Amino acid sequence: MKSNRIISYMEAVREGIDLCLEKYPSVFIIGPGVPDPKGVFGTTLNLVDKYGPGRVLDMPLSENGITGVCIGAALTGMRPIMVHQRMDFSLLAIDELINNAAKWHYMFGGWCEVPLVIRLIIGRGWGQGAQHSQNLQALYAHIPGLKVVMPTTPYDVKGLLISSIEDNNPIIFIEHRWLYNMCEHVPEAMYRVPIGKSKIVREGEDITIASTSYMTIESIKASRIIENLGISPEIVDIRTIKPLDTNLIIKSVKKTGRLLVIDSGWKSGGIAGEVIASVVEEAFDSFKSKPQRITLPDIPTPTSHSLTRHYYPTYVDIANKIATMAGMGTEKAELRKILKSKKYDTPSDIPHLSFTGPF
Amino acid sequence: MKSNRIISYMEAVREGIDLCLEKYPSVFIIGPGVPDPKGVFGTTLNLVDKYGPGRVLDMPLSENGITGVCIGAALTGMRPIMVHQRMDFSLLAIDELINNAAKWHYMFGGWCEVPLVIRLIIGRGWGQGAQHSQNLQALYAHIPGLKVVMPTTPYDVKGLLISSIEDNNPIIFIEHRWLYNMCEHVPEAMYRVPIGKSKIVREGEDITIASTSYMTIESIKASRIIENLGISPEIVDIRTIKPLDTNLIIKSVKKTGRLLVIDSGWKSGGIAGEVIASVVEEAFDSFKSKPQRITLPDIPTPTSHSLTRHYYPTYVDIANKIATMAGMGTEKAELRKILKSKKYDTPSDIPHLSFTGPF
Amino acid sequence: MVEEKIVELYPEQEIRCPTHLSIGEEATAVGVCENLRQDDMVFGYHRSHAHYLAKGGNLKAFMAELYGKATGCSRGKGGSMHLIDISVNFLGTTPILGGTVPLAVGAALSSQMQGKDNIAVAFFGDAAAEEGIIHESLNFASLKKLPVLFVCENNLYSVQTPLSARQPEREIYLLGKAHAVDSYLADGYDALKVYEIAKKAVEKIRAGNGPIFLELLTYRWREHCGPNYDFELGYRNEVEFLKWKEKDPIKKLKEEMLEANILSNEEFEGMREEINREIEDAVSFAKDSPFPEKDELYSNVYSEQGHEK
Amino acid sequence: MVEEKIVELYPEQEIRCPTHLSIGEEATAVGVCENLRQDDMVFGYHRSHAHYLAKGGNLKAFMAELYGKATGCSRGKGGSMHLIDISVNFLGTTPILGGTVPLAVGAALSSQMQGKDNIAVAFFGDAAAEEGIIHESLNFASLKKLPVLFVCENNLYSVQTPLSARQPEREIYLLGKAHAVDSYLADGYDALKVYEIAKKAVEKIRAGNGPIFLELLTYRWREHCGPNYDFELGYRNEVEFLKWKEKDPIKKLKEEMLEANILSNEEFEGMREEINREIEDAVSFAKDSPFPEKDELYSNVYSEQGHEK
Ligand SMILES: Cc1ncc(C[n+]2csc(CCOP(=O)(O)OP(=O)(O)O)c2C)c(N)n1
Ligand SMILES: Cc1ncc(C[n+]2csc(CCOP(=O)(O)OP(=O)(O)O)c2C)c(N)n1
Ligand SMILES: [Mg+2]
Ligand SMILES: [Mg+2]
Repeated sequence: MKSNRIISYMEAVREGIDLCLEKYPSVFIIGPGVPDPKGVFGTTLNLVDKYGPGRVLDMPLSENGITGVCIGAALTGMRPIMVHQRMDFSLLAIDELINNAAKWHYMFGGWCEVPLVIRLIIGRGWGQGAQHSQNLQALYAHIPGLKVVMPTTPYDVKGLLISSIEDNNPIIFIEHRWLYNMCEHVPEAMYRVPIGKSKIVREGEDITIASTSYMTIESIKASRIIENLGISPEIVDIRTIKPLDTNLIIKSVKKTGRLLVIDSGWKSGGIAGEVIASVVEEAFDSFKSKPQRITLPDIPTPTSHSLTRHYYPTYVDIANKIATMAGMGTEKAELRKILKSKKYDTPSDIPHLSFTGPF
Repeated sequence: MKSNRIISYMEAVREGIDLCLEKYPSVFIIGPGVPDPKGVFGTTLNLVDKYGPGRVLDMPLSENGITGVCIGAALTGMRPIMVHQRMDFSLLAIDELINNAAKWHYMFGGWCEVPLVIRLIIGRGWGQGAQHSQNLQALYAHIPGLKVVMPTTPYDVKGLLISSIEDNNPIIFIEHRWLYNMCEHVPEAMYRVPIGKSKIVREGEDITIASTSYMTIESIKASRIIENLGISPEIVDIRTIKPLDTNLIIKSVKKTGRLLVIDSGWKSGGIAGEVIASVVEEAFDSFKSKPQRITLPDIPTPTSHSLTRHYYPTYVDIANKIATMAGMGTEKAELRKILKSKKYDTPSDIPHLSFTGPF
Repeated sequence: MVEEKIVELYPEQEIRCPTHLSIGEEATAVGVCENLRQDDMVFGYHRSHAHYLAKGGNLKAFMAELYGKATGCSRGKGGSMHLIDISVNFLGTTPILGGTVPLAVGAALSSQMQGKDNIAVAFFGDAAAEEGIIHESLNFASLKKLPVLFVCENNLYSVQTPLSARQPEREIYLLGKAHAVDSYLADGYDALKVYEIAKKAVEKIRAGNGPIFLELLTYRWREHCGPNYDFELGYRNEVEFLKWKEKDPIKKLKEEMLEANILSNEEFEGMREEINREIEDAVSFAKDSPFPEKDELYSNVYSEQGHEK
Repeated sequence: MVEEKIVELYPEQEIRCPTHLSIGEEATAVGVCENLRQDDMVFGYHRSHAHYLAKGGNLKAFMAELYGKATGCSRGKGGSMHLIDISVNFLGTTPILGGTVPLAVGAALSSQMQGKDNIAVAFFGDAAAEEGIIHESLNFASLKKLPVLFVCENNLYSVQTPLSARQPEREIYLLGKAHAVDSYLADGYDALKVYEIAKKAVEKIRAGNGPIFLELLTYRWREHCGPNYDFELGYRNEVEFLKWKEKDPIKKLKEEMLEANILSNEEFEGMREEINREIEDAVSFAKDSPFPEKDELYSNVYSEQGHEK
């Protein structure tokens, strides 16, 4: 009985939580608005009706304190899931996450474990501005003791969420808001996608694109354009950025000789640079041309959509970069033509025209 | 009247603060223990006697709140210096630093400025353990709107501190505790060392070493050993890690063809990787061998000195790495001999035998 | 009225930023700010249109900011949640809960250090009062006896979550008391009452008696963010809203003024017309203004200025 | 006595980690922990040798931890500031001020969710009470009526900074009250008094009445960190110390017990000798134990375990 049920990323997150709440009495979920009628962009909708307010909890606006509460609960037999509607808010809790959650297992010689999942949603669009749209994954990926995953597809988000809830370490689980409406086939049962493994989402010969989260979608879009010009990119969805799995990327670069890393965060000190450094250290001799990255510029997010248009790189920028890296000469004019017609086909502050928020 | 006065790093910090308090009525300094009889490892000693408790302030243990207070004061005409005796404590204040201080100038379209210096002291040694010895510079260096400096020498620390206090942006000013007793000639007058410029501290031909803070000292020690074997390293002290100045490093790599980056922080997502990525992007064709890095392993700091011995890389590890990178064959045996005799010449938890803390 | 206009305009999808309306909560902003001098310094939060306007912020620059225009008060880089007008010492609003409260304390510290007699005001919501930073701010302000007024606008909700799901049963103003700060609870729905209590508070603070904490009870009419009503969500019911609506602070003020013969019906209508004109002007200004150029993206990351040496 | 031994041994430079002694503050630890069951859960802070021992933590593992040995309670990865003994539910100490307080609240949440009747205790200092996280912890514990006892050990100082430079004039326990938590101030220098008040508190909490906050006044004899006295620094004077020393809680307890004929002088000396023997054993054990091997550096960064599926 093979089902071909198609559901959205948002629904896949919700289903993963639902299955774990059902299976494990030790799991609970807590966050501002978790049991409310909007249910954290739909990802916790109605769970309170099924499991009650004792396991599906709202909370005071006390990010650091409640993170500590979750750590304490995790140390004493529970498996909390905590959620922030914007990744930016987790900065208020970074003390507990870095000083305690990440280190507890190590600094007490392995006596205790902190099975804790922190769901962080990256905001984007509709003028979120400097404090509501940060892509802070690099901060967490720097910290030993944390694991950091950034699932891109509905299938992966469910499988990785279940793996994360079952893991005995603190997991930073990063969801990009612009992925929420993406749909694909997702099995109804409980299944796992392993933490710490990247995935090839498109095989190709000419250039390796390693990308994170929503930028993998833009990469796929770019590859659809670029393949018209006879260039065949291989796309690796990094998925886990801590511990970083570079095996597939290195293997791919050995084949293609070119590497373009694309991350949704800032350039300096970001994930993209780390990927480049790690691959160059290992596979320096495989490169036909210098590795490159596409990221946000080192600038806080502006609010006006006239500025975000230039702030967020898109598949157009990616296609352009690929063309340059693949050393295209005259064909470039042709690419320009294709791209020119597309550059501003949707506003820069919504993922597609049918998306009406909330953001 | 050229003075050749020799003072320590600690005294140089104190003198920089003293001169600025004297010159600018808008400058004040605040932090736990600032006016106390130990004066933040000596760096604020007796300043309260000279300028009074209105400008040399102790504070409640409220890192995030007082950081916000300093931002508010900076927005309204003051130039605060805030100090944390351990960098780890700044995690409690990272919300105000990243969400507000770094962005205020940008997100209000340039109307306001935040002239604020945050002094962070990196702890090391004598069993500081996982929560009192973190090298978190990579976190701050990722954030647009912050500037991050890591002075290595007494001369630089004074000049960079004065530049930082005079700068109208929030500056993360990082001092490594193991540099405090280093002495050199430091002019008595007010002088500036520009933020955003790295410095060549040893010229050489065969390999470029780019390093930060205390690791520059270990690099210099390593080069003294390695030059006995006829290898001549060029050492660049990075000094400012945000915005990162790669000019000198790139110029040097074009000459040497080899790059070893050494940072006091963790490997993954750290400064060293960023430097490698930035240089490779620009000067890929200049490399004779793959760039490498020496950092802390991705592990929280253990406490026992029997473990820190293996945790912190030293000039011995650096010398070994240089020898390997420079492609030494048989001479390596000779290096091993030199090094072997040195590996454990001092305990791993104090900078030198005469150093008696406090840590 | 400004915000009613936003309600009208928002569906045009030209105001493209999260917009938290203060409709229903006007009395707290007006009642407090009427007591302030131009050199008094105000910080707000995500729901601060009313504070900006009550402090005398420029209406045109405000409207242009909502539209993301180069002429906006934050040059299009801020939007509805990041308002500023330094000409009237309205020093900024941000949507990180509690984030601006210590900034107001810092502004008060500046005032004290500079020997001035201007004061600072921090507006924040009932949920922000759950953030530890509020306590850190209160403790420091109390310790240093700083000239700062804390104004907690308690509208009973944080987004769709009621107070009872977030705080134990006790009044919020008691938090101020615990830090030895003079603290009061008042009806924030009555502009005159707010004015009176704020007047006393501002005078006391200005005279050097240290900080004061006001908890003002109020109510938000529209949804948490956006122009609509949201009773269909079921987290609050319309009956509750209608009870509050009946006490409409603006209507009440108008009636009181009419009764007391401070204002005639004609004058009132005249005022209404004039304000309407101003709003129309501001909207036209906003709509006609240019968007920021691409170059603007790159400016203001760092200040190029430094202290003169 | 354990700590007096540390004072004696520290100059040997074999205890190579920051060590904050509780000498003078023993009564709070003992008075509280004597009321706890083994399944009650305790979290401490940087000055928690006394809490660890009072909760029944293993003395040998403690001493070995100070020496950085593989047999230490944290296997040498923790040191004096990171003590744990899960066999007696002493769940950990850390030196980030306030950092463990919400963890105790979380442990209490577990107890409540699991339908147990064990309680959690958070020890912390007077300076930690200035961290916002304490308030966030109090608010949540109060909201959910969690079985947690907050114990603030007020020793008047944070390192060399007196309370008066950090908090306004009011008692710390009032912070608990502001969050609708039953809160009491008591002499933390009298073991019996602490025992009595803690007994009532623990009983009340265990009966499901929600959290309680105790402020216990006490005094640290030695320097903030390390084995010496520090009167020469001048931030406090010896007269102050001598006044407190006179009231020495241990001496007092001994005298009271002698008077009440609960204890004879001989029994007392016998106890002292036995304890001394235990301490000598622990020191020998620590000194004789091996250091952790290099491999230990790499283990425990991540737990390899997962929930059984
Ligand atoms: C630190 C932080 N956490 C969470 C949020 C998400 N958030 C935005 S507005 C809001 C409600 C705040 O309620 P309150 O402070 O009472 O102000 P109100 O919206 O009722 O005016 C929340 C939770 C935030 N902006 N900042
Ligand atoms: C978050 C944080 N800030 C600063 C410090 C530095 N520090 C270590 S111990 C201490 C004194 C704490 O005083 P208190 O809480 O009263 O405990 P006591 O040492 O008096 O027992 C301070 C400030 C720290 N450990 N953590
Ligand atoms: Mg509210
Ligand atoms: Mg104390």
